[in-house]
Amino acid sequence: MINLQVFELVCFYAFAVITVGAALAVITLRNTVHAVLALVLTFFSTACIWMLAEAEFLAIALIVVYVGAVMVLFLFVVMMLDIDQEKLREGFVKFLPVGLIVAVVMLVEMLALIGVRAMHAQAMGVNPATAAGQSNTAWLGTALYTNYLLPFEIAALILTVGVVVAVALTLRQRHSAKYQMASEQVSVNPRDRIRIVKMDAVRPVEPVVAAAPEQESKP
Amino acid sequence: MPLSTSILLTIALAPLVGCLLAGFLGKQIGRAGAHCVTILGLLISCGLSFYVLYQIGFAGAPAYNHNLYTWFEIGHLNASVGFMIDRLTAMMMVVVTFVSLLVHIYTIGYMADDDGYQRFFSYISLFTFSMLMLVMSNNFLQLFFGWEAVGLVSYLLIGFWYKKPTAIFANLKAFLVNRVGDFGFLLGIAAVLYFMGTLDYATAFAAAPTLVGKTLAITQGTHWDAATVICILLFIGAMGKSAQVPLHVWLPDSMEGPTPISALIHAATMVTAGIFMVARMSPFFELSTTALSFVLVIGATGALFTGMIGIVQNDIKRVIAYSTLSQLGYMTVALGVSVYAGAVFHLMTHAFFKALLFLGAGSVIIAMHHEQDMRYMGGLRKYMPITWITMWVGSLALCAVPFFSGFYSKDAIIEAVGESHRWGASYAYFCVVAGAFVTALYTFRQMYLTFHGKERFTVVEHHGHGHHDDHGHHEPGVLAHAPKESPWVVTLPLILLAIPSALVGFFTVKPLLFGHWFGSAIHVNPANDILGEMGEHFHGALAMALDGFISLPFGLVVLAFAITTYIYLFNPAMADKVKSLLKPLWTVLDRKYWVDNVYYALFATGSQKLGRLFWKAGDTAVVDGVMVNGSAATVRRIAAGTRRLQSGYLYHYAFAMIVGLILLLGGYWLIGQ
Amino acid sequence: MFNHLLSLLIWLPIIGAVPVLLAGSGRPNAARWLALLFMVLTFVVSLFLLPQYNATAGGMQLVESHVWIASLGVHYGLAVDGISVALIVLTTIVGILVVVGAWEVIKVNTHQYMAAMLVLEGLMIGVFCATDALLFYVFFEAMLIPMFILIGVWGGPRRVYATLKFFIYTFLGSVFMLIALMYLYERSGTFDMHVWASLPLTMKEQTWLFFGFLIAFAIKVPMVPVHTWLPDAHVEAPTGGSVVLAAVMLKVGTYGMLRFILPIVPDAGEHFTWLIVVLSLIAIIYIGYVALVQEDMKKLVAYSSIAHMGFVTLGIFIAFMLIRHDGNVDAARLGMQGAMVQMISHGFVSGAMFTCIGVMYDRLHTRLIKDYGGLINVMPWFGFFYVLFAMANCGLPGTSGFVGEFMVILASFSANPWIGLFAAFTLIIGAGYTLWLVKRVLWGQITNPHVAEMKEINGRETFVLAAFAALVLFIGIWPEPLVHLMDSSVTQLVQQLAVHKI
Amino acid sequence: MITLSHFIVLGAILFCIAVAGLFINRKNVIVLLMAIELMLLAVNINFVAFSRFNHDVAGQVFVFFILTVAAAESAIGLAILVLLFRNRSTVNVAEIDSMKG
Amino acid sequence: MPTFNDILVLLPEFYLVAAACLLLLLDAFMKPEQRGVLHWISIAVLLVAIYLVIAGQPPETVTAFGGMFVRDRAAEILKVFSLLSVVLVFIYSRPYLVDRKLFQGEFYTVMIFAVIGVMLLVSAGNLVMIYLGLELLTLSSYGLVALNRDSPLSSEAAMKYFVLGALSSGMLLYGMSMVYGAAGTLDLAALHGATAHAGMPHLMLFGLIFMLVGIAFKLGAAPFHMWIPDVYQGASTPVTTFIASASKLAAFGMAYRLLEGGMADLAHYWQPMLAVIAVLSMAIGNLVAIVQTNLKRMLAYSTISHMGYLIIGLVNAGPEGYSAAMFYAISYALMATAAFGVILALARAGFECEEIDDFKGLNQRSPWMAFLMMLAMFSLAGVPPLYGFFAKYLVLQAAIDAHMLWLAIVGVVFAIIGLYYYLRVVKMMYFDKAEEGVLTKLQPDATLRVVLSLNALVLVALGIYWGPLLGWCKQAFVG
Repeated sequence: MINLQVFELVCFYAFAVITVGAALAVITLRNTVHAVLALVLTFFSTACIWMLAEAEFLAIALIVVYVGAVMVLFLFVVMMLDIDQEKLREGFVKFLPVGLIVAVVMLVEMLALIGVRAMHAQAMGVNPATAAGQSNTAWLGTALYTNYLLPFEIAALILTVGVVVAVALTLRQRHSAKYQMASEQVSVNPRDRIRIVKMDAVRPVEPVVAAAPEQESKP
Repeated sequence: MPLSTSILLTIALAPLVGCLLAGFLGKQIGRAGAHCVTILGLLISCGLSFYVLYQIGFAGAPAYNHNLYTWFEIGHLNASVGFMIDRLTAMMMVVVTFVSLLVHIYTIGYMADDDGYQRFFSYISLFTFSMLMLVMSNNFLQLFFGWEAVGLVSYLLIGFWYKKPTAIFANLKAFLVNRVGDFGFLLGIAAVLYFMGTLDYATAFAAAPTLVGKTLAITQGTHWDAATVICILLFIGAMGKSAQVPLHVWLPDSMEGPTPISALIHAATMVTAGIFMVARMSPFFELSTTALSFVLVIGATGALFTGMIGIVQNDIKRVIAYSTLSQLGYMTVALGVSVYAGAVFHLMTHAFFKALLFLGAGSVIIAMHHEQDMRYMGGLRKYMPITWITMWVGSLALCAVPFFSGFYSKDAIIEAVGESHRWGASYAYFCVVAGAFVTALYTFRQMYLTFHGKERFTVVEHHGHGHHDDHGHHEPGVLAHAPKESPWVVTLPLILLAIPSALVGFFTVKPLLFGHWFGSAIHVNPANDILGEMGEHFHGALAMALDGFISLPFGLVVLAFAITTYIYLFNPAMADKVKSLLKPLWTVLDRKYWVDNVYYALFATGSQKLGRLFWKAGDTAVVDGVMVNGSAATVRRIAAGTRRLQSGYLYHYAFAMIVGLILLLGGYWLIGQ
Repeated sequence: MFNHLLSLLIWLPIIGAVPVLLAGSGRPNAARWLALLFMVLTFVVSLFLLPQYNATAGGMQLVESHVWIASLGVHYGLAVDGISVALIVLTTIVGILVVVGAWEVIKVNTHQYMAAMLVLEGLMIGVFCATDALLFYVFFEAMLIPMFILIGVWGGPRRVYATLKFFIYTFLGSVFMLIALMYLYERSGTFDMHVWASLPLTMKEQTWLFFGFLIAFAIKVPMVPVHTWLPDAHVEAPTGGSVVLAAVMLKVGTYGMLRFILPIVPDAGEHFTWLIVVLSLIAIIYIGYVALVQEDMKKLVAYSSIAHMGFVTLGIFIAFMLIRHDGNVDAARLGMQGAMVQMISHGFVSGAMFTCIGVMYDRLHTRLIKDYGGLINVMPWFGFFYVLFAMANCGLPGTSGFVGEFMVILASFSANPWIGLFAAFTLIIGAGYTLWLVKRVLWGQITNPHVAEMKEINGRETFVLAAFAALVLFIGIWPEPLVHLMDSSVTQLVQQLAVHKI
Repeated sequence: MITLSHFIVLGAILFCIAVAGLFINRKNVIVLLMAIELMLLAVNINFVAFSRFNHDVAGQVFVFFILTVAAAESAIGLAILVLLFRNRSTVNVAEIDSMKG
Repeated sequence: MPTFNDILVLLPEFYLVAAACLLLLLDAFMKPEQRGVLHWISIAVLLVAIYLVIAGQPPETVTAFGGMFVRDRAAEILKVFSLLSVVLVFIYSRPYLVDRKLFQGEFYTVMIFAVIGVMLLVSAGNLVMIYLGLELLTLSSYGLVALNRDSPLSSEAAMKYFVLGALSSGMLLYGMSMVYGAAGTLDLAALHGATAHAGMPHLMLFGLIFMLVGIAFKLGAAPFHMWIPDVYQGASTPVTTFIASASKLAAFGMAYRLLEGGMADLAHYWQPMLAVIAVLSMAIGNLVAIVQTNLKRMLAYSTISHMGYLIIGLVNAGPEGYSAAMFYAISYALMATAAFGVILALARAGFECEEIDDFKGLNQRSPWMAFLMMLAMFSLAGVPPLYGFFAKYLVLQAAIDAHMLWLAIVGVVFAIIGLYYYLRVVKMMYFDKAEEGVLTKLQPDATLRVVLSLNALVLVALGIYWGPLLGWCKQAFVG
């Protein structure tokens, strides 16, 4: 048993280090594509940590939803926008010390206030799903479709809004694009295309007499 | 027969009606209409005043004291408008309405060509009304009303020729200097109210003895005698109105006004209001010898030193004006030695002869086409004999030559001062005696310069130049027409005034001075009753006049007469010699002791400087600059600074949020520990 | 009708503003006549107050009280005492004169001008009627809006600065009063000023409340050193605005003192009487000197307003000294009554002075003294009125300006001779700045050729000035009706002063 | 033995990194979006841990919703990003400052 | 399990969801020329929703879906006014949208989604519901801000809004996770009495602080206000109006739910924190507004300061304070719709009328609009007898009631500073002459004019007679 606990701990630390390292990489890497990939790594290792916490469904969902969908979207956008990498580095180093200090101060404050040391004694206890005699997924599902039905519906609404807004913002009729409109081509009227104009055979001479003397008077 | 309210009301209101008619309907009723209604009003008023005088003074009617209506009533304090008519009042009413009536008549001639004819009549009628309200009042409030109202009219009349820069300067000056006096006067009234709890004369006078021993806490440790405080404050009012040193500076300048009002207001009536007031307040003044000494010294100083200025004046009206100052000083001196009756007596005689002198001077001025400088006159007696004679009557009265009315009043005052043992009396005695000499000097000098000697003007006939110039723009000493005697409307008042100037003293000296004619109207402590002592040596007006010939003052008058006669009749060059000989003294007098200059620098310029300092440093710089606009600017600066926090950069925004979070956490952390 | 007389007085002009506004900019004459109609109606209604109000009985009369905000216990409470009646009538009279005075002068957006005036009048009457503190505050503040517009739209070149300064300054003061009101509400659970009058408060509370009220009212009055908005506002305001501002709005400040400081925090009031007295005396003397050197006529009169209002505050607070230290009830009443009379009188006198300046401004379009001179040559009738009002301004007996000053000086002297002495300085300084102004404007030769072209006042202007003159003279010659109207109310106020609340 | 604090500390560290990423970042907006994802991840770790610790399903349900919402949020965020790029031709945070003050 | 009754409780919300989806479909199948109908349908939909909210109002508080959803008086009032403000936004924005070729179905549907978010948020009985309601609202709002697709400012604003909004959601969630960890429940009612686990005494408070950040952000209180000016300015004016009105009501609702519903036990901890936030908001909002030249941006800073005042009401942490704050939120919503309504009424294609200078001389050109704007400005400034004054008055009174006299004093001091910039707008309209070339013509839309007039006049009406509204607000919290 001890070995298992130790193993879990080692695993936790390993994944935690990867998570933190990858997270740091996300915010520091020059190349945005690399950063996205680092984020993928963060998610991945976090999913593993959640496995350790026996939240299997969420761990899988994280990978499926994030790594599978969201991150791909990110990558897609990054590629699409073709961002100038080098220019974006300016100023980073200058503000780094201040940023670091603030971040560290915040971390210290948070940890101090949370009372990490007191929490250290708090074991995680038995898995509640197991205790209920269910798998994690069933346990979660039951709650989701009973007590949390209303939030669940609202989440659906939010996704709808997400779709509507995303479409409304990005869908664009390109006025410059040229399409063939078959129906219009077919229903065209010959008179719209050709106009027969009757013209005089000889062009009438324009009266330029008035302007002539002026020109002559010039030396 | 007791006086009826309606008669008194008529006396007061008749001039007011005249004033309103002439003032508001001036255009409609025309020039003649204006002088008719006002003179009619005055006639009524004057006639009834004589009736009142008769009733009160000779027919034994009781004194009248009734309220007309309540001005306001707060708790126990009742301020009313009402009349108190006793002998003092009655006498004043006669003097006022009589002189005023004559001045009205005189004005017809004097102002004949002036554009503001109706306005002038309106003003002088208004003045008469105001003066009557002043003298007829039965309480301090109404007294103050009249007091200020005559000041207002004086202001309007001095500035009657409002285009003249000097006139409008003089009227402002007159009003302001008077206001200084009023300032004290008002405080005096306040003190009366504080100690007496009433503004009514009768009640206040009755309660006057209770003032004894009362004090007013000036500072923590200083307590002043109540009566002294009241009297000095009231007297400050009198100093303003009656042009006592050092508030005398306005009176000479007031000569910028037309001559009739110089006669009426600045000689006969208004300026004597202060004297009247102090006499009226005698129950108070008798309580404080300190205050009386103060009055005495002030009066004496004025009597001598302002008179001296008269010697060096060249403007015919200014000489008389300084003479007025000096005579007012005499009256004040009389008040100071508790000879109230003497003061009032001199007030009356002075009213006649000084009005006469002014009107005479006016007559001369008409003749000289509004030239007032005596250096361009001379030898006028042959052109205007009536004026010449009447002026001499007035001058002799002024110089207190026995038998003339001025003699009786002035000599009595000089004698009373000599008798008095009050603090300052010896100084006053010196002043009044020396003053007699000075009076004679400037009076005879004036008469000689004006009517005698060589003619110092030339007559150049101008044709087609008919416009009447009352501003003296023309070349000095050049006249368009030869001087001629004034019309009857001018000379009649002169004659009518010359009679009392000569005679009134002889007939009234006994009752007024020694006969206790005023009765309870004037209160004198037995201990201060100098007149009573003098009365024991009084053996009739004739004897008094005869005694007068051998008195020191008359000797001085004769001396002065001799000197002036020599200089101005026989040796005109001497005048300049004397002048250069006494150059320093002459300068001092010519510059009027620099009082005007000091005042101007101190009060006019000083106030402006102070005001500008307050305005610029206080209001503009400190209050507005620092407090108001300063705080606005500070807010704006802070705003401009704070605005920069909103840099537009997303990371700054995020940073601000994080900092906010950290601070909240930190705050809680600190507090939580 | 008499049950709702006060409501009628307040709302008649405010509702009247609607048709005036509807007249639109295209029909200025309709707007003028309508405005005049409503002003006159209001005036007539206000006249009913005089017989309806029982001056002998005193106290708050013609009471109207309806629940306004039930959950807070706020009432729509109206009532008047003698002082209110006097001020209301003052307001309605000034209202008419202002409308007539602006008849041809306001050419742009006449309907808005008239409507603003009507609204302003209603709100001012509301201030004088309110017995509920919150209602009072609402009227007190709402007044600012129309005045802000009046100055800002029809004012002079620096009107924006002036009107903003006016608004913010006044607002600054009143919000502190709001805090004080809220505190009192917390203490008492009501906004009824009558209840507050008998609410016991500790000295510390009273002190804070005192300063809360003081800053609001001192700015409104205005007292030194928070007075600088007034000259600016006056200078830039259109004539009508200046008239209303000086004639009525300043009184709201002193009226507020009567209604709040005196009954509610009398002990603090007593304790700080010295402060008010000193500030009042500074107003009288210091401001007098400042007025002396002004180059702009309106500014001069504005400063003189401050000085005159100094008498009002002096009169009110001298009563504290008299009653608490000396127990001199009569003198206290005299001082207080003097302050009241001075309020009314200053309303007419300053209104008239500003009207005069407006008359000149309409002709020459300048307010600088140096541009004038010798006006009497071309406008003698105007000169007559001008001198009359100038004399009233420097407190000449026989004019209303004298009565209040006289009473206050007398009362101050009773409290302390030195206070009386300093107060009496106004006789000299007041005369100095006023008559010097008259000298430079009215007298003398005409130096500016444009002055020579100035026309004598027309019938409309004569009417306004004559009305002012009549009122000024009436109060000056016979103040007893006015005094009697306010006497019992003043007596009650003075009695309240004597009550210790700690 | 893995205790609650392990998760919470990890969550806190991730949170701080995400926060730091938001304001240290001077590059493109995409990184900001990613930092936000990180932050949500930190929150999720907390919830998972507390859910386990509290023997309560609510935490994990919450995580489920957060994941859902975060997906929609990313979609909208990226849509806005695209829009921004179209309009401004840049996604550099240092250049997006046309509104300030 | 949910019953039919639960659904009845949520009838207005469900109805709106259905209606929104229908609108979405309608929009998709409608010819562009006929889209005008959508406008009226949307308004009708919302009006019906208002009716449903009012009509279905249960006599006392009811909960549905196992406490997920709370329907009480406070929620009803907030919903009614949110819906009302969206109706106003629709009415005001039609000409604006048509002019700018922004008139599309998405605007209406997304905004209805947003208001559904508001309704859910103010009725939330569970942290999950708070989060989801909030996200529904904010995600829609991001979309709305960005909807003006060709405007660089809009997309910049949307980006800023999005990133900061997500950050604040992150913080809120982090706080929720901590609270959950401490209390072991997400239910607000259960949280109310929950005690923290032994050994982790600070956890709950720690979570509270993070949640406060979320609340403050949503309200737009300093120092979490940075998004407000940029979003107000960048978003198209109709959207700004929405964010300033319904969104603020929602923020108040959320604050109320979290603070009173969940964290009332910790009131004495969050009171001082909120007080500090209130002071900062009033200071920054009022100060920086002074130097603005863009009216929308100025109003944004004014929002910040107003939220400071609203928070003063919350600081009271009692029924009086909440009712005052709600009163304030309603007042702000109405004032903001009126102010932005005037901007919308004056804007035309190519002319946003959002610079303060654009209002110069408005009184000459359109006196009625100037008058309405003046009412809005004075109301915002808190000058009686307008509604805004009484709102301010009540929150200040609440501060005094909570023995925080100093807070009330700070409040009034900043009110004075704030006065200046409102007056400046009035000054521009009334005192200045119109600049050459700026020819503001009033939108000819009669509905807009009538409704806008009503909207502004309500500020006067509610200023004169605000008793009933206050009564409702009080009822909502007293019991």
